[in-house]
Amino acid sequence: MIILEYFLLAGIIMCAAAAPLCKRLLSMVIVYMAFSLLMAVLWSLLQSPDLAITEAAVGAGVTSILFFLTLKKIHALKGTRDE
Amino acid sequence: MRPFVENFPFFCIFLAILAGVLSAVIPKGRIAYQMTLCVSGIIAVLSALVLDYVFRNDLSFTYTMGRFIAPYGNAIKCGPLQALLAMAFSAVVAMSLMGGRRDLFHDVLPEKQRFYFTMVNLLEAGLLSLVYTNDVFTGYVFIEISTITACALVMAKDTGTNLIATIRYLFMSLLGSSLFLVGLTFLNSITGYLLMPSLSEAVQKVAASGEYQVPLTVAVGLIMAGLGIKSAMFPFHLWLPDAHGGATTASSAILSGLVLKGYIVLMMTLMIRVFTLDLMVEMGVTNVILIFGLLGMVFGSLGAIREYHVKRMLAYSSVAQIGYIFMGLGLGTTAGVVASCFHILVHACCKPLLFCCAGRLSAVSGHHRSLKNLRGSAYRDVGAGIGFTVGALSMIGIPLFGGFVSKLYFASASLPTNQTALTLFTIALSTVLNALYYVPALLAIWLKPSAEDEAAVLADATPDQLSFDRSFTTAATILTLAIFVLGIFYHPITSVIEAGVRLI
Amino acid sequence: MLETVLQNRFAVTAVILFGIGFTNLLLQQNLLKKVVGFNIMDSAVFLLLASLGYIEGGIAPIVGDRGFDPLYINPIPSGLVLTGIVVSVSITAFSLALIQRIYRHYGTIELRELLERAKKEED
Amino acid sequence: MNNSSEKQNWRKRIVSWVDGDREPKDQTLFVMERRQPRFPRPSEEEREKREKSHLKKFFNWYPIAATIICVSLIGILMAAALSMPTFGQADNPINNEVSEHYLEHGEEETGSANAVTAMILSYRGFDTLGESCVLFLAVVSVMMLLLRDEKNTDEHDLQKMRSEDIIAEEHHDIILKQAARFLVPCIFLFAIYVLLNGETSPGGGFSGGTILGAGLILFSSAYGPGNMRMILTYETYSAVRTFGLVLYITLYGAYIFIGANNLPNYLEGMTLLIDLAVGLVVACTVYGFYAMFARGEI
Repeated sequence: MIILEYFLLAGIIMCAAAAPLCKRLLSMVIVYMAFSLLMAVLWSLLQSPDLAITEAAVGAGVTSILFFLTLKKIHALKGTRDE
Repeated sequence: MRPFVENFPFFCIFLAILAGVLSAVIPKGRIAYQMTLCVSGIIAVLSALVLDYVFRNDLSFTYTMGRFIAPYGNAIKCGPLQALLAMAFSAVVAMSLMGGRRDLFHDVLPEKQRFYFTMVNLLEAGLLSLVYTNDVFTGYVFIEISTITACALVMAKDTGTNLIATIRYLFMSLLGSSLFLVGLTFLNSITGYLLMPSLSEAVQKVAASGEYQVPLTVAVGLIMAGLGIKSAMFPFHLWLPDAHGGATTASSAILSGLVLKGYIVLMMTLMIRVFTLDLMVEMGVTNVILIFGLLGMVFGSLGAIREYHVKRMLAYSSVAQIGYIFMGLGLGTTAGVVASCFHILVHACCKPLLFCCAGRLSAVSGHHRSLKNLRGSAYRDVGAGIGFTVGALSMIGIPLFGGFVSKLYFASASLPTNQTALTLFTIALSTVLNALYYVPALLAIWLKPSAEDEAAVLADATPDQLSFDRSFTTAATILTLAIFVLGIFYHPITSVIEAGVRLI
Repeated sequence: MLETVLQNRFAVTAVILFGIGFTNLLLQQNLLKKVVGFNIMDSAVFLLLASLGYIEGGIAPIVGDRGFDPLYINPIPSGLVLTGIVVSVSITAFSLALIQRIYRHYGTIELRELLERAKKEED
Repeated sequence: MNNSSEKQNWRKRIVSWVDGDREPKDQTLFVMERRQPRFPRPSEEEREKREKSHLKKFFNWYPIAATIICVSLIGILMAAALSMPTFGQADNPINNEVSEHYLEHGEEETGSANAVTAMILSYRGFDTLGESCVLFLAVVSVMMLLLRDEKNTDEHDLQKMRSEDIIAEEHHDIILKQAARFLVPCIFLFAIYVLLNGETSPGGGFSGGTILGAGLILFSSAYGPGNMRMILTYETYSAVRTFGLVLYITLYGAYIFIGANNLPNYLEGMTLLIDLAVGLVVACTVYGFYAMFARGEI
């Protein structure tokens, strides 16, 4: 269990460091989504299921949708009908 | 069964929230405006009743939010100081709205005006909660409410520069509130409480035991830094001139006059009620605040001297005045805190008056903002000219005006401390600097321009803007009277503040 | 030293995350990256806060008749973090909407360019 | 004659001082005149150049200052984190009588077995009210920015949106539609389960409301805004949102009033109602974000 914890913590730090370094904004948002999901897992490890549910629904779900819609509006998504 | 009057603070907060929620569905902006004025008036009256009750009985009471007593449930605490500030804040909100009424309906799109009033109402609720709260985490939530509403007020004018100013303001505020939350986390980890009275006991215990000294220091530092960033303490003031200078008149008045003060009041409450002044002096926090306050007084004025855009000049002047308030807190004595509270009141009256008058003066000059184009505008609306003069003289610190009394109190508060010479010198320097930018501004608005200049300026003004503005004149008259009251009959007010600081 | 780091691993991770987020919020010029930085920073604070309430061997604080008296974790930090997450989402939505409008107006979301344009516009 | 010209001169001086147009020639008249002109009048290019260099200077020192601040902040925080109470110990200061009280008496005092729900809805309900206000404020400010008006939308945008709608009508996304037909009822059911079950299991108003909002988003993106408007117009949307919040505020206000005045408890079991109201507010907020971001209208 403790090994899993270390892996998760390292993964979270890696995601957090990688996200803003991505050149493409789309990859940044996807890495940030992964960060949120890892956070949700970590919270269920910390015995806070309420937080895990909320983080998975809000952090990884709603926030990502909002980010994607913003990317579409600022023409940062390649391959959409805007371009 | 507690006396019924003790319910009023809670009624005020909920009334403001309810008004905010309802004004989002009112179809017409004007009706929402009337409702906001009514609600602010009711809150001011209720707070006045509370003030009468607490001051006459010389008490402060804790009002549990729910059935659960401290430390299990939320609570708010009300004493003379809180009631006085709540009364002043809600009255000033109403006056700012009245003073900037015409600009507001001109700058904000008609279908978005109701949203603007939602923001104003909820901002008022946020400010009241910041004043009344007895729980640090409630403080955090309402800080966030104030942040969002303040940003929304800045961007309500909806021009490009406004949007950029808003996003800078937003990022800076987020930084501040995140630091505040980290500070709270550390504090919570070593004490385990969130309600201020129990937190205070636990902090004293921790400080006495010597264990966890590092987290305690870091927590105090982060909380103060977070609130300092949000209230534009000197090195963190760069966002302020754009945000306050570019917004619509009513927003600038509310933001400069009240929002910054809300955070400072919370900071003051934390300093006295939770950490106690002795501990703050011992940890050296007060000295840091004092230095930043003094620097802010000088550099804010220097920034204002270089400005020729009248609203940005006033915004820089706010930085300097915030510096005065921090200086009072930084003296680390009760007298200093009293002087700061008095200055909060004075500035809450002066700055909205100045912003409203500046807005009105630039409206009668065809919405030109630079001082050069405002030349002679005082003759086009004498009320605005007189209001601007009174506000400016009070800011400089001429006797009979409110600003003089607060400077007097600052000076006398600095006498028993170690930093007397430094403080007095900075007050004198800052007064000179204040005069250096307010006197030219006054001369500019009262000197007659040459005929062709005036014609060029007036070509941009519509007759609609030049016509008499009743709501503005009412607001300006009331605020001017308030400044004179603060300057002449200051003694009862300071005795209320002294009782309030004692019972905080 | 190492033992302390390993014991307080959640706090240490949270501080590192906070540092990453804070640095991005201050140093990135791209507004969207700033928003992501802010989100990371807030998550870090929540991680720190949530780890305070954990007790070794505790279970989620859902009280029920289990026939024995288990050790529960501290419910207070969880509740606070729940509030914090919702606040942070609201602010993210607000700032993203602002970024959309700024892009519409100026056609860029690089802060440096924006400041230069705004200065020009003001004159 | 002479006197009046001198007066003119004097006036001119003040005017130029006020405007900061140029340095006055005679410096003995006013002491204050010695300061720099407050209104320098450089030529256009010169001014632009100066602005640019000013900004450049700002951008040059800014990263250095920011890096210093970041590094020192991380150092300070790390020092604090390492001297904090050890992780996971039961005798840490945070595990005091407050949390014990919540765990031991939470169920009998508030009627909910989940201590977290009990805490956020009853013990510290005022925070939660503030949190709902934050959500409401966020959606209102997003509407302030993105709700279509003459400033943020022009004919071109409307045309593009219409053509996109037409394309979406013509090319049925069959996978999305079939999946949505199956998923949407499930999501709604799950949301209602989480919403109603928040008292005894993880979940409650916030999670349930978010899931409900996600269901609405899925429905809207699968069947298009036209079908969505059949079940949710702008008027119903704002009515539901206002109803949820007003219900919450009045219920909670009554609850506080009763509790603080030690009146008999008339509101037994109102946690469920409050939970439902919170769920409504959150669902409306989440869907409102989506609609505003995607189309600028509900």
